[in-house]
Amino acid sequence: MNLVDKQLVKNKMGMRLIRNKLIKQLFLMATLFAIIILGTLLYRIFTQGIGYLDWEFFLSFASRFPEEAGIKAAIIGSLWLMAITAPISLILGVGTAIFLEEYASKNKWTRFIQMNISNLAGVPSIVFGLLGLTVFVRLLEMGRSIIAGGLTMSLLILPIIVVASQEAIRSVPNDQYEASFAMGATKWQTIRRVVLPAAIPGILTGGILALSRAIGETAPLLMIGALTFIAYLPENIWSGFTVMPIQIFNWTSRPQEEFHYVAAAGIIVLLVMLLIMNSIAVFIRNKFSKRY
Amino acid sequence: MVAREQFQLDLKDMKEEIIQLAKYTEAALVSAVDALYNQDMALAEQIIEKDKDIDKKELDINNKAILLIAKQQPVAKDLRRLIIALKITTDLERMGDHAKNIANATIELGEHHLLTVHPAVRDMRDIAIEMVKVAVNAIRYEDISVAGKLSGMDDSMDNLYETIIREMLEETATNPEKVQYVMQMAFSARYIERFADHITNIGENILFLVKGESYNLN
Amino acid sequence: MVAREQFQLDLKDMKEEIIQLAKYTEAALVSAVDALYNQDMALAEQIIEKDKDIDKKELDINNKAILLIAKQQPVAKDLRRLIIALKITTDLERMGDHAKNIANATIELGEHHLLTVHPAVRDMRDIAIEMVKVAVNAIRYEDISVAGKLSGMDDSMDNLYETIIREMLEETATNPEKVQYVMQMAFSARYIERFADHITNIGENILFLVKGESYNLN
Amino acid sequence: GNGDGSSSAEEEQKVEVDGSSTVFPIMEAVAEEFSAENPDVKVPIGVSGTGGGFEKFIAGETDISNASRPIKEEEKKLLEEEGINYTEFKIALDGLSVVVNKENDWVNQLTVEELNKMWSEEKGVKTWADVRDGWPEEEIEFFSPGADSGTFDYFDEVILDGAQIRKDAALSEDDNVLVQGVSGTKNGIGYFGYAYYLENKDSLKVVPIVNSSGEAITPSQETIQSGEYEPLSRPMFIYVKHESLKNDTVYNFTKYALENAGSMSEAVGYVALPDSTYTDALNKLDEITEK
Amino acid sequence: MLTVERNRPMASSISPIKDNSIYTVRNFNLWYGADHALNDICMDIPTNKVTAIIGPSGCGKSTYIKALNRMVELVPSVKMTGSIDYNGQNIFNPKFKVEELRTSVGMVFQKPNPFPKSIYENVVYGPKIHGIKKKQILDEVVEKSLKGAALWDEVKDRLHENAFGLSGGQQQRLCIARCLAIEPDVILMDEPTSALDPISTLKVEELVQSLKKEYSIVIVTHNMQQAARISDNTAFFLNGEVIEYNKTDQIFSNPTDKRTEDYITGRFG
Amino acid sequence: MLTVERNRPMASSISPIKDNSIYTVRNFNLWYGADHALNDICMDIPTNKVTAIIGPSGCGKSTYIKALNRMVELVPSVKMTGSIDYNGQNIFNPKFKVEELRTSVGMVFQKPNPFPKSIYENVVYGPKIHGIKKKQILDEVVEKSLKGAALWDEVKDRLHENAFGLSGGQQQRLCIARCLAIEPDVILMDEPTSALDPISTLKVEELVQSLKKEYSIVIVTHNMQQAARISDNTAFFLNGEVIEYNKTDQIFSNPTDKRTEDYITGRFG
Amino acid sequence: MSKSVSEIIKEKKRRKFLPGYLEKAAPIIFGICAVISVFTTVGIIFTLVIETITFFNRVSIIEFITSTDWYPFTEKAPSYGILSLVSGTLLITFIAMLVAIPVGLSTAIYLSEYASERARRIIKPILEVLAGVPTIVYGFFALTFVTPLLKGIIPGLPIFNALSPGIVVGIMIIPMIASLSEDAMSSVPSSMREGALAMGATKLEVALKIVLPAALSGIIASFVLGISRAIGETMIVAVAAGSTPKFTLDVTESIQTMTAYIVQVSLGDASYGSTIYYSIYAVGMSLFVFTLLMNLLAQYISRRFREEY
Ligand SMILES: Nc1ncnc2c1ncn2[C@@H]1O[C@H](COP(=O)(O)OP(=O)(O)OP(=O)(O)O)[C@@H](O)[C@H]1O
Ligand SMILES: Nc1ncnc2c1ncn2[C@@H]1O[C@H](COP(=O)(O)OP(=O)(O)OP(=O)(O)O)[C@@H](O)[C@H]1O
Ligand SMILES: [Mg+2]
Ligand SMILES: [Mg+2]
Ligand SMILES: O=P([O-])([O-])[O-]
Repeated sequence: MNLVDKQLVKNKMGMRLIRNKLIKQLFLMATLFAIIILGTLLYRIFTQGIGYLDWEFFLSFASRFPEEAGIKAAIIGSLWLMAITAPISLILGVGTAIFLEEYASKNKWTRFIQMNISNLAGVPSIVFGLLGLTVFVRLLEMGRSIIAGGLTMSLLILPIIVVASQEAIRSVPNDQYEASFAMGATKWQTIRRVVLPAAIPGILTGGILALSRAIGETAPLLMIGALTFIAYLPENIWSGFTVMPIQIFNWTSRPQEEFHYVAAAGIIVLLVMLLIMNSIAVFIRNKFSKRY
Repeated sequence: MVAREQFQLDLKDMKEEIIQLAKYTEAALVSAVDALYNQDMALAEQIIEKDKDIDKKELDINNKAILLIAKQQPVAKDLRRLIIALKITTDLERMGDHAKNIANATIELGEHHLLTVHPAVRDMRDIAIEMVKVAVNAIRYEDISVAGKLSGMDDSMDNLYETIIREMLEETATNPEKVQYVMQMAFSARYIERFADHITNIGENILFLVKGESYNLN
Repeated sequence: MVAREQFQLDLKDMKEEIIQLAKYTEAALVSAVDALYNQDMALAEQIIEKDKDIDKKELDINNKAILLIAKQQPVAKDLRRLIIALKITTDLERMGDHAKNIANATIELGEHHLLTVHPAVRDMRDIAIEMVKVAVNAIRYEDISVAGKLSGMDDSMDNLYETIIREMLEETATNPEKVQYVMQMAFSARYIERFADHITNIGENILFLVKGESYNLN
Repeated sequence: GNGDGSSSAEEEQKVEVDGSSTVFPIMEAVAEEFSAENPDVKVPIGVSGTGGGFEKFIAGETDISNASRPIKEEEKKLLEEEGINYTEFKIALDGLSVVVNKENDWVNQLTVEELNKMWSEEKGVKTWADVRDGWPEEEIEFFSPGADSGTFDYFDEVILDGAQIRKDAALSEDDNVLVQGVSGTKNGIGYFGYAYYLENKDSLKVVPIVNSSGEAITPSQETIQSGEYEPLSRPMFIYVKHESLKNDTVYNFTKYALENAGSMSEAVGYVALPDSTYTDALNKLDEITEK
Repeated sequence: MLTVERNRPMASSISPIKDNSIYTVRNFNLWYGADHALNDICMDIPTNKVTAIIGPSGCGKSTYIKALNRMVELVPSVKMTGSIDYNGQNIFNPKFKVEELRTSVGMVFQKPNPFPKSIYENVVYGPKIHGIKKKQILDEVVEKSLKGAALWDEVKDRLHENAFGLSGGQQQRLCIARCLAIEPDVILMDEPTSALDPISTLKVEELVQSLKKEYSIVIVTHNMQQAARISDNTAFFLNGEVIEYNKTDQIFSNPTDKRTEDYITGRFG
Repeated sequence: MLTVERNRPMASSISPIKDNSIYTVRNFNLWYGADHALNDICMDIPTNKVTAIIGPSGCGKSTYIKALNRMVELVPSVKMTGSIDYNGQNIFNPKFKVEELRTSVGMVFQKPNPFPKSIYENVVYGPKIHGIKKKQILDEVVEKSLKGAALWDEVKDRLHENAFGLSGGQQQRLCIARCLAIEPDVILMDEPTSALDPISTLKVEELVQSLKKEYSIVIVTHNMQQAARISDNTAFFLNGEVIEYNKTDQIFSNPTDKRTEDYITGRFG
Repeated sequence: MSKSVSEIIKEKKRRKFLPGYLEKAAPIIFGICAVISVFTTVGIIFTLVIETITFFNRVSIIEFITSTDWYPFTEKAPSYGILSLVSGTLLITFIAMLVAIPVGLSTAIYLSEYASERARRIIKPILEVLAGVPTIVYGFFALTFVTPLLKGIIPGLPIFNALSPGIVVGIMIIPMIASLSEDAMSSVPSSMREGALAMGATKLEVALKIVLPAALSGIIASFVLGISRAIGETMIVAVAAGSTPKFTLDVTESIQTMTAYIVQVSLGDASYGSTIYYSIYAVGMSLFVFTLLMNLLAQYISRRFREEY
């Protein structure tokens, strides 16, 4: 008894193959669509901005003359901000991930924390801006300082880092723990010497991607009132600061068209910075990713 | 759950073949003794011819057993089953040889000799055949209680043999010219006695199969 | 790379033990024939006693071979090595039995009988001993060219045996009162002949080991 | 006057400025120049909007608050509550420019009434013909700065008297976006700061507005400064905290700002006040600090 | 790309039996990049028999059976010469559709890989993609295939539970059932029991033996006893070459080639 | 929690030999939640012998050897009664530190699980966590352990390469070396070759046999032939009970219990 | 070796105390880290709730939830009906997802199932760059490139409309959806693909019937993140959608979203302490509740559709 009609199967084959081919083209077009848009965008930005992109641009502060305007303060401000955000968010994020994955017993509380974190990951950045303004700037009287901005940003990307770190820690196979425990290692020794080293690529990749989100964020910093013009470099974490996206935002809203080109130059710098960070992430991913 | 069905079947087949072979040897012995009594040269020739089949059969079972060992990695009882298959067939083949030897003796004695075969030879044959039957049951049911009987039967066989030899020698003393014939006759009795010994070996093998230890029933 | 070192060692040990056993049987035969010639009852007794060792040794090797099969899942030649170990030891044990049988015959003949042992029995013994040596080499080197020789030697053995039997029967014809003695003597010759047959079996086994097919050298 | 105060040594040389984004370019220019002359002084400027600026001013976080509208009553009250004394200085003028598309060849001037009619929610103007007979019967599209900007506030107050602006107006926080809107829409009309018009002169057509004396005035440096361009010319302010002025740095900066506000505002596209206003302001400053 | 490179005299090991062959492989070579993974394979695979392929790790067993249903092409760097005829047709012929080939040549993998769907859905996946939609036929297919894979009794009451709830051995038999559902002629199995425990292994082995009545089976295994137990013919591969191809009984009792003997007795190269 | 529940007469299977025992297990019971996984185990494990544990999947083999170094406690729901004495000391005694136990009882797992570090770092992991820092000592430890695990010659020129570059069998021997580095007295192995190909398996088996001179080894395997090949004594587990514990030769040639026989001959339950 | 390793170890054991403390301290330290994340939420809620309460003291909560008029800036009769902001937000989100899901998913399928390893290695980072472009850039892209383009297709399309920024928000989240979905799809074990291919399935059938369902929970997660981003997106909308709160589902109209409103006010003139000032917290609160519900829904869905492998 044959249930499968071989002839029918054969007949249908042609149609299936054609459909496969056609839809593949469709998928390819979708992919190209995104790439073409990116190309258009980049083309527009580069043609506008490249003329303003010279050494001076990196070495000057903002100015009322488009030709003299530079991005120095913003770059340094962004770097300062990252210097606060990176360690804080990484320490908190990885710590939380370790707690949830390694120490917490699987009860209601951990589930609550877990849900809380995945929910935070979806909260709009502007809401974090409100939080930063109320808590750090006002309540804790930090003012519009790097530390206030850094903390706000840290909280913003904390959930992303926690999730990425959890993922990385979880992907360390169980047999690695067993191997370590079986040699008489304690829990903390196991985490420090086995789990973290194995998870570090995943954590760093997630961390860098999160930071590159932070470095491009405008809205929350606008909310806490980051500065726009400063003609000096921040000295400590209590200093005021500006960052690249704010500077770019400011330039784009100027009446003079030349400033729009300056903004484009700023965007190029920001993009290059992002590109570098992404490449580092990719590099880490490729170089250190271990197959188990 | 019954696992390794194929293997089980193979083992069962092998057992049947061994029993078959035992039956062949039994038949050979019966014919051989008949030929001896009846001075039936043709039958004797036939027995000699048929022994080749027994030899072939032995080889066959042997090869199968070895193949099964190679392919099925048997251990414990399964392994012993195959090992004793090798041993029992060797014994059976020798038993066949002994029947053939009797047939040879019959031919050696030739037709129309006047010697009467000692009637107890028939008794020996009967015991031997009884023993084969017992052995076949022991093989079939892997039953050591049955196998144990063989030892006793072999004893009576040995007694019979000694009686026969003694009586024949006495006869020789009175009929020296018959010496050659008596010798053949004695050899024939000896063959049946050896036949029984081999059956006893089969019994030992069954004991080994079941208990996992080697015994000496002789 | 040599793998399964332990198994290799075990196989080598086993081979040595088989050779050892072969040497025992050889010694037993030599002694048995000596005892027969010299009517040395003490020696005969000793041989009968020593046969128990041979039996034990056989069992020993047997068990080891079975254990190795159970534990090492051998196939192909490795498996055949173990299978023939089983078979060769059976043959060797039988060879020991035959030496014992000669010793028994010696005892049966008793001291101070006047019968001279047929001198060719010595020749038979020599051939048998030569055959054992050949077989040992065949075993040791797994050498079929050597094993092949056994067939020819066995033929001369058979010839000798027939000559002896014939001559002895002739003698009996002249000395009818010696019939019982002659019979024992004939049996003894027969034992040596069987001894050689078993050696031939060993040769067959070596052929089987090397070629993977069964041969009949008889 | 340069710092003679003995206190300047320990006080930080920093002036905190925040507030309106409209005023920002002027103060940025001032700060840029001031910093060039006084490299040790830090003048950070934020753009929290006029409202946000006052919020910080009230919280005592800033020394100077930029505003594109005068301070409101509730803000005054809060400052009072906090015990903060301050002075308001006008620093420049902006002429809200009403613009139409380049292809629009019928609108040559508008009166305040017409503007009112056009922009009110209630009056139901749909097409140009509804505004003035003879104009084409084409639907007008309105562009306006976002409802929370000083510019909108001022326009709403001056033209609509605080009434609801028409709901179908396209609002945008970014004046550049409005420029795009009007220059890209044939029947578009919009208004925004003078600087945005100046920068986009070539792609827009500015509409002369009939002032209270009945003259149709085109916004320009002169007409705005002289006050002829009204009522759509509005002042811009800075509010300075008295307490801060005790600090020489703040005082110096304020002084510098008032001295240079005129030229700086022109440089970034606004209009300077008459010189006298600045002189008065400087006097007032000295009064406050009793110097 | 795929041409018969040369016509060397056919080795004696091409076919252990004179029966019909479902596959005829001639002078087949395969490279992964520059790595010559299969070297001049000539081999006939008989119909309705179990053909085992044994050999040390990396000798090309998997590569070979993946070539038989052209799954090996999924590796981008693969290059091939020589011919593989399936039922007399060259499978590399451009007219020969790979999907059709794979429809009549089923494959079972080393690790059970059921889809994360219900048992029922797993089995009907094949028929469904091939356009069989009638519920009634599908139901029949499921029952027949699961029975064929000796799994029906164990799962008939939970056909709609997720297949991942089954034990490893059951999963593997489900994969076999899935494969039977499209009624292939050949089943290729790549170490189908190496991830299973001994009981499950025995069950799958028995299944394989019962399947050969209706299917031609090629099974890769590095469990030599398994090859010995269940196959009719065995090919021994070494470094991408067929060293010996013969009746299984022969291979395991008396191989012709020293290397085969070394391998099966556990002595290796 | 851990008390000797009752004192049943000692079964004859407690110890197959009269030698010294390194472990003395008495009336040991273990539950996973309500699931009674080990039932009244009494078993002495002799010093410097290889003790194999066989039994069908799920019979509690892994559970048992994980109990021997208290790794089983990592499962939260575990409850135990009875006693396990290691060198005469009850390992559940609160004074007995689990880390110390695990230091002198090494463990090797089913799947080779080297750390993703260099070969060198893998071996010195144990000594390092136990506070040994001197480079010179560590170097010696590495050489000695790798030699002990019969791996030194294969890796001595690439000690600082990543351990993941090794083959499966080499990885498993590295894990053994890692375990030897802290000089344990006992090595527990849970199916150490089930993930390996036959060659690697044989190598590890040979290693195990050579290690028993210095270490007491307990090896879980469901490859019965492996147990037969390498162990001195074998325990057969079924449903959490020790059915038979005896000399390996005895178990594989002539087991006492019908169930043992059924299992080893592949007939199961 | 002078002393055996096991002896050294025993000696060290006797002398060490510190690890014990570290061992005990570690979970506490990490626990504190975890609690901070909870505090973040508490902080957000606290911040929002306090100011929102003040707001609702002035404006009826009923009006806030039910009214469709949002005219906070008129001095005479300001109305606070969040629905128009919500509708704006939803409109943008809906358009964005309409663009991003098909394109992003198609891209993911293409990359994971069809593209060569090389193509994937090149295209994925390119897409990630697309995700990193500052949103303000996208805003102007929408206004000066996409809107005129759309005008060509829809004559009479106003310069500010929901459609153009919606599309561009969609474009902005394509990389996110493509990249995350691709991750989810390529982590489906290849054994499953092989299983299907070996039965004669075409790549399309493998992709749609095997890989997609198996990766569904990851894919849904990427949608959720995409939707969250679309809801939370500020700058693009602020630039290109105008700032006219309107309760409408007409994509050609100018609208305002919740986020755009918050930015508008925080950069604007409204005075501190005014109702408008507090309204941004109320809107923020709504936004938070909105995303919370979204996430809960998403978690439910992804649990429901998870296919374990
Ligand atoms: N995708 C691949 N790319 C490159 N080389 C490969 C690939 N797959 C296999 N090889 C190489 O081809 C050779 C044969 O591999 P194959 O997987 O066929 O071996 P195998 O006999 O199946 O081994 P195993 O028993 O380990 O499964 C090996 O040298 C292997 O390294
Ligand atoms: N972590 C656990 N939680 C609950 N039950 C478990 C756990 N681990 C094992 N079990 C149960 O305990 C019993 C014994 O399991 P164990 O892993 O010891 O078996 P095993 O003999 O090692 O089997 P295998 O040969 O499959 O490794 C099984 O019934 C199993 O389901
Ligand atoms: Mg393979
Ligand atoms: Mg286990
Ligand atoms: O920034 P504003 O000038 O509109 O307050």
